[in-house]
Amino acid sequence: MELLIQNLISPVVLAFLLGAIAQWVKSDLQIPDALYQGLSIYLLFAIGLKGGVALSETPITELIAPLGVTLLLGILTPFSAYFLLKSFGRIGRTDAAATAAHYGSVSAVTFLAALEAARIGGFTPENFLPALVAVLEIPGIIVGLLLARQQRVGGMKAAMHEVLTGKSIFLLIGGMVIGALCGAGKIEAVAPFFIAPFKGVLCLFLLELGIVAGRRLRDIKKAGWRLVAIGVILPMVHGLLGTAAGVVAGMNPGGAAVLGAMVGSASYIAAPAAVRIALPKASPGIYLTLSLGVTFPFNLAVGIPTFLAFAEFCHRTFS
Amino acid sequence: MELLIQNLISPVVLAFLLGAIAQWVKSDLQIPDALYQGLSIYLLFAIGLKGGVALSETPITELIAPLGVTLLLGILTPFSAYFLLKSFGRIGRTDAAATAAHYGSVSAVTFLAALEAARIGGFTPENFLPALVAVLEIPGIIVGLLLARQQRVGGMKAAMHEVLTGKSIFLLIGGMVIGALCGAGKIEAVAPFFIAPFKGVLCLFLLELGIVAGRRLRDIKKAGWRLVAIGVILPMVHGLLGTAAGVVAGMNPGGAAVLGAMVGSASYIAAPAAVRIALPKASPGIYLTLSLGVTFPFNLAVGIPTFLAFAEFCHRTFS
Amino acid sequence: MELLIQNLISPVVLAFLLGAIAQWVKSDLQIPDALYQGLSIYLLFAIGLKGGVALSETPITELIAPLGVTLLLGILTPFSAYFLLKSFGRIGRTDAAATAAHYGSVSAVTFLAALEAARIGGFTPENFLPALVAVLEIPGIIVGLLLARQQRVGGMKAAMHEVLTGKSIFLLIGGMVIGALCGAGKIEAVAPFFIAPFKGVLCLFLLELGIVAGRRLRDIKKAGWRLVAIGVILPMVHGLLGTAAGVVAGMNPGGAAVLGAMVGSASYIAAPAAVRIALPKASPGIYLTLSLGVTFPFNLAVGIPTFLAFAEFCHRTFS
Amino acid sequence: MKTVPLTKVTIVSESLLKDEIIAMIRKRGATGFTLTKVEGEGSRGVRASDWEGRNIQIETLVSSETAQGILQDLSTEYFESYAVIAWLSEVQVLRGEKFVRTGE
Amino acid sequence: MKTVPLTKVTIVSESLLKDEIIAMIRKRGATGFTLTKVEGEGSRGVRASDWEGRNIQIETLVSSETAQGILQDLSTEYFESYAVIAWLSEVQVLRGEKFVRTGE
Amino acid sequence: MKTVPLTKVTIVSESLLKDEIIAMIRKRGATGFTLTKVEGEGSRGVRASDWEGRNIQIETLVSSETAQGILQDLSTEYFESYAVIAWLSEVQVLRGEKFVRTGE
Ligand SMILES: Nc1ncnc2c1ncn2[C@@H]1O[C@H](COP(=O)(O)O)[C@@H](O)[C@H]1O
Ligand SMILES: Nc1ncnc2c1ncn2[C@@H]1O[C@H](COP(=O)(O)O)[C@@H](O)[C@H]1O
Ligand SMILES: Nc1ncnc2c1ncn2[C@@H]1O[C@H](COP(=O)(O)O)[C@@H](O)[C@H]1O
Ligand code: NA
Ligand code: NA
Ligand code: NA
Repeated sequence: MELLIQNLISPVVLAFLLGAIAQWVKSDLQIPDALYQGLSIYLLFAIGLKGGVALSETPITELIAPLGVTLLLGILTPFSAYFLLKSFGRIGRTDAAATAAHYGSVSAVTFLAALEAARIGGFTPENFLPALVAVLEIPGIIVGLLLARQQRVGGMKAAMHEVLTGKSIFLLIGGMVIGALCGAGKIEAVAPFFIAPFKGVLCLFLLELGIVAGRRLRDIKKAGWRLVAIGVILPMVHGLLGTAAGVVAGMNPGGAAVLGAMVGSASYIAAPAAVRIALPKASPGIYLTLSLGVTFPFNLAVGIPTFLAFAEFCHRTFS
Repeated sequence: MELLIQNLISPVVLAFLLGAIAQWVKSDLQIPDALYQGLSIYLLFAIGLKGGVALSETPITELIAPLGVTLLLGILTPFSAYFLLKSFGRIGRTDAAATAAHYGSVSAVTFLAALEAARIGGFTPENFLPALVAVLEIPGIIVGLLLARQQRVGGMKAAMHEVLTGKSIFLLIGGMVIGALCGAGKIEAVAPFFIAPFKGVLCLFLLELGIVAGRRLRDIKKAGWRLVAIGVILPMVHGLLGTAAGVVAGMNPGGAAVLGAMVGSASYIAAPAAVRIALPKASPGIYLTLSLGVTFPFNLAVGIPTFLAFAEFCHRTFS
Repeated sequence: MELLIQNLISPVVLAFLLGAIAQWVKSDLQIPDALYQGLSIYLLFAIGLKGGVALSETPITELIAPLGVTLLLGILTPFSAYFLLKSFGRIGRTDAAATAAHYGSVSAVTFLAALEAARIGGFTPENFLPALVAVLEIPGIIVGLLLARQQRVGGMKAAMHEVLTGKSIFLLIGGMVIGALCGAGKIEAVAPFFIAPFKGVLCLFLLELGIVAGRRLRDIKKAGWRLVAIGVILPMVHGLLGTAAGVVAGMNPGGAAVLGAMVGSASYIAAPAAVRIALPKASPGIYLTLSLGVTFPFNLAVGIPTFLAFAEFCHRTFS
Repeated sequence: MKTVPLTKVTIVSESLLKDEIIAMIRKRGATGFTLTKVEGEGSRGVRASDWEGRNIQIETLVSSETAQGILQDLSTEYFESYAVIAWLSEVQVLRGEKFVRTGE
Repeated sequence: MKTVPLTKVTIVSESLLKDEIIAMIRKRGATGFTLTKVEGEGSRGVRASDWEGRNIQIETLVSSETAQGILQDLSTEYFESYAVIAWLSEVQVLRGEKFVRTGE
Repeated sequence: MKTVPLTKVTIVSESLLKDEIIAMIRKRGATGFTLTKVEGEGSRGVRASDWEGRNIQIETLVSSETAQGILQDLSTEYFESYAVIAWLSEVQVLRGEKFVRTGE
């Protein structure tokens, strides 16, 4: 409980809340489009850089288990999401598959918030985690799209191009390669721009995300309680699973909890773009509302501290 | 005099001048709209954060007198402005009231420039000053609009919504609440983004403001010498009054001078938006030209150093 | 060779490459227009500021020789470029003159990359170099336009206004004046924004430049091998000449090599705007492709390390 | 392709009025609109605040009666005090049926 | 001045479709286009992702046959599943000859 | 509502020409204009400098004589060397009187 409140009172979480309130009181506060895109580019590239430096310093043997576990979860979670959405959620095949693609993928911002919370909580998550984000981003989307069976003609190919060359994965991997090639020494020259102000930029980004999510909140009523419940159940189930898997893979509690948050999160950048192209008949009203309007704030407020507590518990129990 | 020149030769003042020159030589230099808005959002949110942290560390008893004095001046100054504008300025009721609303409110950038000048001059203004900005912003606008008597149907309500939920006050107060809740410890994580680069961002912002003011300068001739004179008299009178009141309220010389600059300043963000909605028949050619084209540069160049000198004088005399 | 590879593996060069790759794989990565312009404004103003501070600390006697040499090269290089383009390149008078204007002027980003590479390589280039950029920027353009002989009616005048009041030179000189007036002490207040994050911002800027250059790369085939060869020969010849001249003028090896890179570079900001206005019939397909698509990447990858090595060689030989 | 003749109303105004104008055209029966950020100069050349951003241009495809209603409101509510202009043009709309609200 | 009567096709769509629509109109014979970033609301009010940016508006000057072809493709390919609308208007184009591809 | 038939001139050009074109249409009698930042591709596909920003689109409501004058100037001054296109359309303007300069 203490941990929960400590987690909530942070600039990042409060900035998100402020954005949602702005929307609620009908403030004319808006982050200009160009700035929003600039912030995203900055964040993704910066995560990549940091992760790349870490990768260049991590022995490959330490990476194998976490990478394997992440890949596995990326393939597994769309299935669990799909069946829950179809059975309990009572929505059609296409909508269920589209939404499953989102829950199979990962939200980079949830990852960042989890990392932040872990550090504030005194944990020491591994530095190679951004590499896991890159690995987790794609498989879930592919599986989700395949579950739909009837994509648009040429849609699967177009969607794959969209995902692989899309800004988000491109910048993340590009930054990672640059970070790995340059190493800590050379990256230091750009650290005052890419590393030091990072959390502040994240804070501003969450202000905007709060505004966007605030808009989505209005659609929650339309979604119905069954879907909202799924938006809470899925991150919980996937998140605890991911955390446990992380501990099993030998990660330290902080890293395992962050992996949990990643697995429990739903993409709202890469997945929507791919799904909209391959499955235009799926309703964005469902998948965007769930991922951005329900699951993201849930993870921010409740999920992350829970995974941290659970990771500590697992760690104490099993080792 | 020394102080005056020292004040003029600062990156912030010179950047403003550079912007005005750019307009004058017809340079194609322009700050893109999105960037300008981004800078404003950053500055307002950052002032709020810093102010909020300070508030959380200031005992309430220390705040009462300054807050009271500020509120009083916020209600008083639109009246003095209104009567001067009507009698000496010879303009109609609506225009006078509209302009009075601007002089009753406060310019956040003048506040920042004053703070900066005070610190460079070796003063130590109180940290809670941003809270006074928030308090001073609104009452003057309300009083000004009421002085006009005949607002548009529903105009007063719309204007109040505009002011209260407008970006500028929303970000300032939002940032303040976040700063107060998080406290110095947690805000430190975002300090490399919101605190350290602050003055540099302000410098860039003033470049743009110089461009905008440069455009207004052309309209000065149209305004006539009476109005221009008022644009100089009002900040002087209000500013000295505000400084004296600050000293009386027990603030230190630096803080009192900054309060003076705030009281002497005229809003050009919150007030114009509210006035345009509630009093569409008032001429922006008058109120914008005076507040941005005359009073702002006057305060930047002459007002602020004068208030600093006067605050020191008061301080030495009365204590 | 070692130096060459060391130079290539830097965040700045790799970011450029990443941008070009983004274009090549048809990624939808794009730096929003407003951000791109914001970055340029930041970079130019920041170079100016730093240069201005350095100027205020450099005795005038130390400046005379470098300034003279720079001016001379700015007048000489458009001629050499023009004749090579007409004879070997086999293009018309107008196109040759237009392109010569670009090679006579200077690319600010090449300058920055060279400065960066010199510092990483352990050199200590002089601090007053930004002043040389300002001096080198204009004469080449004038000479180039004069070589064309038949500008548009009023075109030369319009082009001069464009160059002199154009953003790029205006910000550079404006920043320099502010830096010189304020001096190191006062600039320190804005250093966390304008100095520390500078290299990181440059890195982001090169990402965008890579995207733009990537687009130009497609046009290279159309340009024909003769022109591409010239795009490599000119920077080499001018660059070595500039480096030697720098050594002769008494600059240290680092400074001489950076001067070489400047002289060898081709403008793609100030010159294209001026040329488009004065010589609308010249084909941008030629001058932009050469300067941005061929010469800029060539200098980044090969030119700069070569000039550094050559500067060291000259220095050891002649002193 | 079958198209439906409709009236396109184009409104250029200071951006302050954005929400009010959108509410107004909706009330008058428009089923949607497209908004562009523009700059402009006219007889007044006035912008309340640079912080508010530029002018806006709103285009809406409507029936000719709805168009008349919109012009009516613009004329009585905004024309005098604000920087607003408006014009109509005739266009052929693909699947235009969906832009005309029925039963209202 | 001599002008040529041409048809202007205006397409407003979610920005995701940008590349596809441009390829389509090119294939149908358009010699160029002008693209504006716009915002909009309609019956669906859907944007796939805010990260994708706003709606786009594409205007292209073409012959009336090409215009029909473009509407045809829009109607069969995109109209049902995506937020797309389109309309035609008649305009007089300066040196309009250059916008009609000949011999293709 | 009473409307006045006027001609809308739309000019799309590289943004470098912004000031020149605005001065030209003013001289020809336009009382105002609305400017949009756009992107575009045409036969030339040329932008002098990305630093200069995108294309611009200028729309101005004028009398038909003024429209002819503007086309004339565009045609002789810019059409050959720059990426410029222009077209006319007929529109009905609310309170259109104010857009026609009298006594000039
Ligand atoms: N003749 C015109 N043609 C096109 N747009 C115009 C014209 N006159 C005014 N405008 C637009 O309408 C806005 C308000 O005009 P005004 O009320 O005359 O100041 C201007 O900012 C322009 O965007
Ligand atoms: N009646 C209308 N007038 C103008 N633009 C419209 C209209 N209806 C829809 N639009 C535009 O078309 C887009 C898609 O509309 P829809 O498919 O109805 O959601 C909207 O986002 C608007 O930009
Ligand atoms: N067929 C067309 N339809 C609409 N806009 C066009 C067309 N052709 C050219 N344009 C616009 O005019 C600009 C210049 O065209 P051009 O001179 O053909 O390169 C382009 O960048 C486009 O914005
Ligand atoms: Na997931
Ligand atoms: Na005041
Ligand atoms: Na050169």
